[in-house]
Amino acid sequence: MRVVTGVVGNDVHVVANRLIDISLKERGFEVFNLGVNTYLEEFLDAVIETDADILLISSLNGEAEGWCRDLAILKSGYDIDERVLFVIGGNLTVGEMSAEELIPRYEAYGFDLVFHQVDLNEGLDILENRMRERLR
Amino acid sequence: MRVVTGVVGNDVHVVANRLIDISLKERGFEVFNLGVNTYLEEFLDAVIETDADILLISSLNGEAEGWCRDLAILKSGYDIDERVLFVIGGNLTVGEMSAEELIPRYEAYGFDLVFHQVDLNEGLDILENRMRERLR
Amino acid sequence: MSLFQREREIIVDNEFTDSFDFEEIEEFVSGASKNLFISHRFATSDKMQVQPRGGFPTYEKVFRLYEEFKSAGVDILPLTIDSNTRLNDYATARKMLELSEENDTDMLNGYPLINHGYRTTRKMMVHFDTPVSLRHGTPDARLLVETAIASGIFEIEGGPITYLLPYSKNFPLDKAFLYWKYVEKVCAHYSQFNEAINRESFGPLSATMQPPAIVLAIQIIEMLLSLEEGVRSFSVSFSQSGSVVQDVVSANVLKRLARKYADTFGFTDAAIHLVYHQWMGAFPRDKFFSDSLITTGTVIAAMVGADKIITKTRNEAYGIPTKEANALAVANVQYTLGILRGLPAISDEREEEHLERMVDAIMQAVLNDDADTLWRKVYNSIKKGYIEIPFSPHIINANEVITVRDPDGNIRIYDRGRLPIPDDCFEYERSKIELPEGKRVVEKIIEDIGIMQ
Amino acid sequence: MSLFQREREIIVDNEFTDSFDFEEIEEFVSGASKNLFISHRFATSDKMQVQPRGGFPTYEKVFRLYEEFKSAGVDILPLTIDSNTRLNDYATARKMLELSEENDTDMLNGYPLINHGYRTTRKMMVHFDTPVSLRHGTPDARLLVETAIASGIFEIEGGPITYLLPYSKNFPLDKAFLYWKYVEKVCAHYSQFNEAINRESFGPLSATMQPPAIVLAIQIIEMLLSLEEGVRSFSVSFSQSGSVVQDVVSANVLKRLARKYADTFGFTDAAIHLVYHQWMGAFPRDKFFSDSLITTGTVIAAMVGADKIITKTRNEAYGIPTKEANALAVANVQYTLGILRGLPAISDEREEEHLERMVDAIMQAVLNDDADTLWRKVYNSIKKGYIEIPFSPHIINANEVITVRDPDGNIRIYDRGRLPIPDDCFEYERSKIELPEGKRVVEKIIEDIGIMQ
Ligand code: B12
Ligand code: B12
Repeated sequence: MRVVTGVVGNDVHVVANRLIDISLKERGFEVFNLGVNTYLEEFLDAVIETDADILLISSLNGEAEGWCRDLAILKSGYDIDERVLFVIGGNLTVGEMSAEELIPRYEAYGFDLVFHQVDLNEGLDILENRMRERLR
Repeated sequence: MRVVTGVVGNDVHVVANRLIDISLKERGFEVFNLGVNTYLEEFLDAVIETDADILLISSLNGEAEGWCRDLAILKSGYDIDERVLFVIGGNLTVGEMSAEELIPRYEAYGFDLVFHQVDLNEGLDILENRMRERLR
Repeated sequence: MSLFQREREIIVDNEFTDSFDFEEIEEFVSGASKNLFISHRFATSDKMQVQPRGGFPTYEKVFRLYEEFKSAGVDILPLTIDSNTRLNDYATARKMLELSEENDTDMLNGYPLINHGYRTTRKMMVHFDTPVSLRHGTPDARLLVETAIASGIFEIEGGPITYLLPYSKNFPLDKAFLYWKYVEKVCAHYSQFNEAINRESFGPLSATMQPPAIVLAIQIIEMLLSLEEGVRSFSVSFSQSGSVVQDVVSANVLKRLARKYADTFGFTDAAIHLVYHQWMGAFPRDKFFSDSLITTGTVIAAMVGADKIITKTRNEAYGIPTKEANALAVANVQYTLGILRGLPAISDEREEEHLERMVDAIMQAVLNDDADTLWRKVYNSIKKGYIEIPFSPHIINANEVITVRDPDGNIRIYDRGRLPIPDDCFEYERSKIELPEGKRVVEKIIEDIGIMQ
Repeated sequence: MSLFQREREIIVDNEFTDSFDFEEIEEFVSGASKNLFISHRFATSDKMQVQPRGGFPTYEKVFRLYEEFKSAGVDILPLTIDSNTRLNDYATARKMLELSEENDTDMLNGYPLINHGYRTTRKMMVHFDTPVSLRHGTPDARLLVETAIASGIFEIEGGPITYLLPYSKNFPLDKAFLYWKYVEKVCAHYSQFNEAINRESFGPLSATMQPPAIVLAIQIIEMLLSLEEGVRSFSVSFSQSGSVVQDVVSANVLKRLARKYADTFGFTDAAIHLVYHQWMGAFPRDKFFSDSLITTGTVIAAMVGADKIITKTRNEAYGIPTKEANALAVANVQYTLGILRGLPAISDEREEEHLERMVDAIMQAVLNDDADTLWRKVYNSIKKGYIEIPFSPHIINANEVITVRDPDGNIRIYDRGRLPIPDDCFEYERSKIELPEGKRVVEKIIEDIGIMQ
C-alpha cells in the first residue's frame, strides 16, 4: 500500500510528521513524505505520480480549513481514482471546536477519515482497519 | 468601649483571635478575650460581667451555625442591654455558601453585624463606623 | 490476662461499640493483605506516596470519596474523623450520623468511626485494598485506634504533643501522654502479626510561623516515645515553611537527627520515613492561586525527598473540599511528580549545622530533666517552656517565643522565650531578621502569616 | 545619504505602508517614555519580568488583550504577528484584516503590523506605557522591525538561525543572515537616541529534544552577530528542558559563556539578559495538568535566575488561547513568583564543565572556519552540519544528530552527527543513556517527546 503524507499549508510543525513517517513504515506502508509546508496541489500531484492508495494530510497550526475547503473543486480537476482514501488529522481548527462540529465539515470537503486531536496510533489503527475492510 | 471576644464552640483556630485582640486594642477598645473553645453561655456571662458594649464572636471551622442558632432563646434568658452590639465573623459555614444567603440567617439568629470571609480590618472598620453613628 | 489487656477490655467495652473480638481481629491483621500496610508500601516503592485528607459522615459518601481518589491515582487514602468523635462524644456523633443518613446532608465534618464500628468499616478497607491513614486530632484516641486497626487502617497519625497543643485549649497534658502510650502499645502489639503498623507525627503543629528547631525537636520526641513502646515504623513530618531553603534544611536535618536519636536509643531496627505537608497556613481565596501554591508545594516536596506528601485543595480558603476538588488535587500532584525530573540534591551546610545545634540543645535540655521517664521529662519541659508552640491555643503553652520571617522567607526566632538554644544560635537567628525602620513586630507577623495570600 | 539609509528608504517605501517620516520617528524614540524600554526595566528592576505571547488581527482586540494582561499584573506585553505578514504577504494580511474587522471574527493568527501602520499602533503603545516585545518568526523582518520601532516596540525577538531553521522549510539561509544584519543595524541605530533597543534570541528552537550544547552555541552566535552591528542590550534564552538540573546547568553556563564571548569580542559594554521559556513542547490535554506544568516551569525559572519568563497557557494543547486564559497564566505566574522565597543557588560543576567544553568546541569549529565574516562562518558551519537543530523542517538542516533522555530526564546526544564536540564529551553523553533491553531508539524518542503529556 502506498501512502502520500505531509503537512498542509504554511505549517511547519514537523514533529508529528516525522513520527507518522516512522509509524506508517513500521506498519508496512510504502511512504512518500512531502514534509511540512505542502500545498494541496502538490499532494494531489504526488498521489497521481505515485499511484497512492491513501493521502494522509496533517495540520497542526490551525490553518487546515483555509487550505482544505477547496479540496472537492481541486479533486474534480484531477483524474483521481475513486478508491484513494483521503485522511486528515492533527489540530484542525484555530482555537477550540468540538469534534462533533468539526468532522462533518471536513467530510463535506471530501475527506473520508477525519482525526481531530486524536493520537497518531489510534488514528492509524482505525485507518488500517478501514483498509482491511475494503480488501474483504 | 468594652468588647468581649473569642472563638465559639469546639473551634481551636486561634490565629485570627490573636490578631483581633491586637487590632481591637490598637483601635482603643478595652478587650476581654475569652480565647478559643468558648461557648455561647460563657460569652453572655462575660458581656454582663464586664458590662460590654460589643460581643464579637469568631468562628472558623464551620461549626458556627450549630452553636449560634439558639442565640435568641439564650439572650432572652439573660438581662442583656438592648444596646449591646452582636457581631460575628470568620468562616461561617461548612463547605461553601454565598454571603447573600448566609447573612440573613445569622441576622435572624440575633446578630447585628455578620462578616463571612471578610478581612479582619475591613470588618473592624465597619464596626467602628457603626459605633460612631450610634454615638451621634 | 495482662494488666494492659485488661485495660483494653475496659476501653472497648462501650455502649457505642459492638463487642470487640480480639482474637478475630488478630487473625484478621495476621492475614491482612500487604497492600493495606503503608509500612510495606514504603519498603517496596521509591515513589513519593500521595495522600489527601478527607472524610464524610456516611459509609456511602466515604466509599464514593475513595472511588474518586482512586481514579485520580491516589497512593494512600485518608480517613478523617469528625470532631464529636475526636472529643469522645459518641452520643452526639450517633445522632448527627442518623440525621446525615436520613437527610442526605453532612451533619458531621468527618467519619464517626466508633459508631460505624470496625465490622462495617473493614469491608470498605478490604474492598479498596489500599493503605489508609487515620487523621483525627484526638487526645484520648484509645478506642479510636483499637477500632481503626480492627478495621484495617494501619497508619495512625498524631501524638501526645502534636495532637494536643495545636488542637486543644485545656485537655490535661499528662493524660494525653498516658493515652498516647496506650496507642503506641496497641500499634506495637499488632505490628507483631504482619507488616508493621505505621505511626506518624503531625509536624505542621499550629501551621503558623513554626520555627524548625521546635518542629524537629517535637518530631524526634514523639518518635522516641513511640519507639519506646515497641513501634518500629514511624513517619516524622513537617509542613512547607514558605522558604525553599528552610524546607530543604529541615528535611536534611530531620532525616539525620531522627536516625541518630533512634539509633542512640537503641532502635536501630526502626524504619523512619519523611512526610511533607503542602502549605498548611492561610490559603489564597483565588482557586487558581491555590492550585499554584499546591503545585509549588509538590515541587518542594520532591526537592526535599519526602517519602509521602499530604495534599491540600483549591477549596482550602473556603471550606471542607468536595470530593471532586479533593481528587483534582491528587491528580495534579501526581502529574507534577510525574513530570519532575533531574532534581538537584540541595543542601546548605551552614544552616543545617545551625539548625542541628538548636535541635540538639533542646533535646539535651529535655533529656537532662530529672524525671525518670521520657514522657515525664517532656511533660516537665513543656511546663517549663523549654518546648512551646507559637499560636497554640493550649493554656499550658508558654506563648513566649516570637518568630518572624527574614528577607528570604525563612522563619527566624525573634524572641526565644525559654527555649534552651545556644546564645550564638539565637544571635545568628536575630542577625538574619530585618525589620524596616518604624515597622512594629506585630505588623511584620501579620504580614508573614499572610504570605501565601 | 548613506548606503544603509538608502536601503532603508527602499524598504519602507511599500504600497502597504503609509509614508515613513524617519525624522519624526527619531524624535519620537528620543523623547519616548523610559517605561517603553525593556532594557531600562532590566536595568532598574530585580524582579523576574513576566511576559505572555499573544496577538489578534484588530487594534481593538489587541487593546482589550492588553487591558486583560495589565489587570493580571503583566510586566512585558507581547505583540505576536500573523503568518501572512511573517511571509511578507501584506496583501493577504490586508484582506484578512478587513474581513476580521467586518465580521468580528479572527481571520488572522496575529496582528498585521504593516497594515495597521506605525502611526496607529504607536497610540496603543504610548497608551499602555509598558515595554512590548515583538514576536514574529519572520526571515525577512526588515520592514516589520522598522514599523515596530516606529510604533514604540523596543524589543525585537528572533535571529537568522533561530527564526529560520525551526520556522521554515526552504527560505535561503544567506538571505536570512543579510536581512537580519539589517535588523540589527536598525536596532543599533535607534539605540543611540534613548535607552537601548533590546534584541532577544529564540532559544527554544524546534522545542523538541534540543541538546543544550546546540542551543547555547546558537544563542552565543546570534548574540555576537547582533553585538557586531552595534546592539548593546541582548537577551539569550532557552526553554524548559524537562530536567531541572539540566536547566540550571544550561543557565549557569549560558550566563558565563555569553559574557565571556561578548567580552572576548570586545563588547564589554553590552548588557546581557537571560530569558526562560516555560515548556515549549507538547502539552497535556488536561487543563489542570497544564496549569501544573506552567507552575513547575515558573519554579524552575526562579531557580535558574532568569531575568524574564515567557509564559504558556492552559489552552496550549488546543489552540490559540483566549485573552482570559492567557491572562490567567500571567496572574498565576506572578502569584507563584510572589510566594517563592529562599530559593537555593544550585550548580552541578561536573555537568557545567562538560557542557561548557561542548559549547566551546562548537564555537571554536565555527570561528575557525575560513570565511572572512562571522555570518559566513556560521553559514558554512550550518551547511557542514557543525550546527544543526533536531526536528528542524528546513532542507539545509543536517538532520543527523539524535538525542534521547537519560533516566534523570536530561537530553543527551545519542548520535552526534557532524557536531564538533570532543570525543570524551560524546562518550560521557552516551554513558548516561540507558536504553532498556529490546527498546528501539525511536520508541524512546517518541516517549521522550511526550514526557509532559
Ligand atoms: C512544538 C510546537 C511548535 C514548534 C514547532 C517546531 C517544528 N518545526 O516542528 C515551534 C516553536 C517552532 C512552533 C511554532 C508555531 N506554532 Co506551534 N506548537 C508546538 C506545540 C507546543 C507542540 C507540537 C508538537 O510537536 N507536538 C508533538 C507531536 C508529536 O504531536 P502533535 O503535533 O500535537 O500531533 C499529534 C496529533 O495531532 C496527531 N496527528 C498529527 N497529524 C496527524 C494525522 C493523522 C491522520 C492522525 C490520525 C493524527 C495526527 O499525532 C500526534 C501525536 O499524537 C503545539 C501545542 C501542543 N500540541 O502542545 C503548538 C501549536 C501546534 N502551535 C501553534 C501555533 C499557532 C504556532 C505558531 C503560528 C506561533 C504562534 N502564533 O504561537 C508558530 C508558527 C508555525 C507555523 N508557521 O506553522 C498552535 C496552533 C493553534 C491552533 N491549532 O489553533 C499550537 C496548538 C499552540 C497553541 N495553543 O497556540 N510551534
Ligand atoms: C491553620 C489552620 C488550622 C490549624 C489551626 C491552628 C490553630 N490552633 O490556630 C490546624 C492545623 C490545627 C487546624 C485544624 C483544623 N482545621 Co483548620 N485551618 C487552618 C487554615 C489553613 C488557616 C487558618 C488561619 O490561621 N488563617 C489565618 C487567619 C489570620 O485568618 P482566618 O482564620 O482565616 O481569619 C480571617 C478572617 O476569617 C477574619 N475573621 C476571623 N474572625 C473574624 C471576626 C470578625 C468580626 C471579622 C470582621 C473577621 C474575622 O479575620 C482573619 C484575617 O482576615 C484554614 C484554611 C484557610 N483559611 O486557609 C483551615 C480551616 C479553617 N480549618 C478547617 C478545619 C475543618 C479544621 C479541622 C476540623 C480539621 C479538618 N477536618 O481538616 C481541624 C480542627 C480544628 C477545630 N477543632 O476547630 C476548615 C474549616 C471548614 C469550614 N469552615 O467549612 C478550613 C477552612 C480548611 C478547610 N478548607 O477545610 N486548622
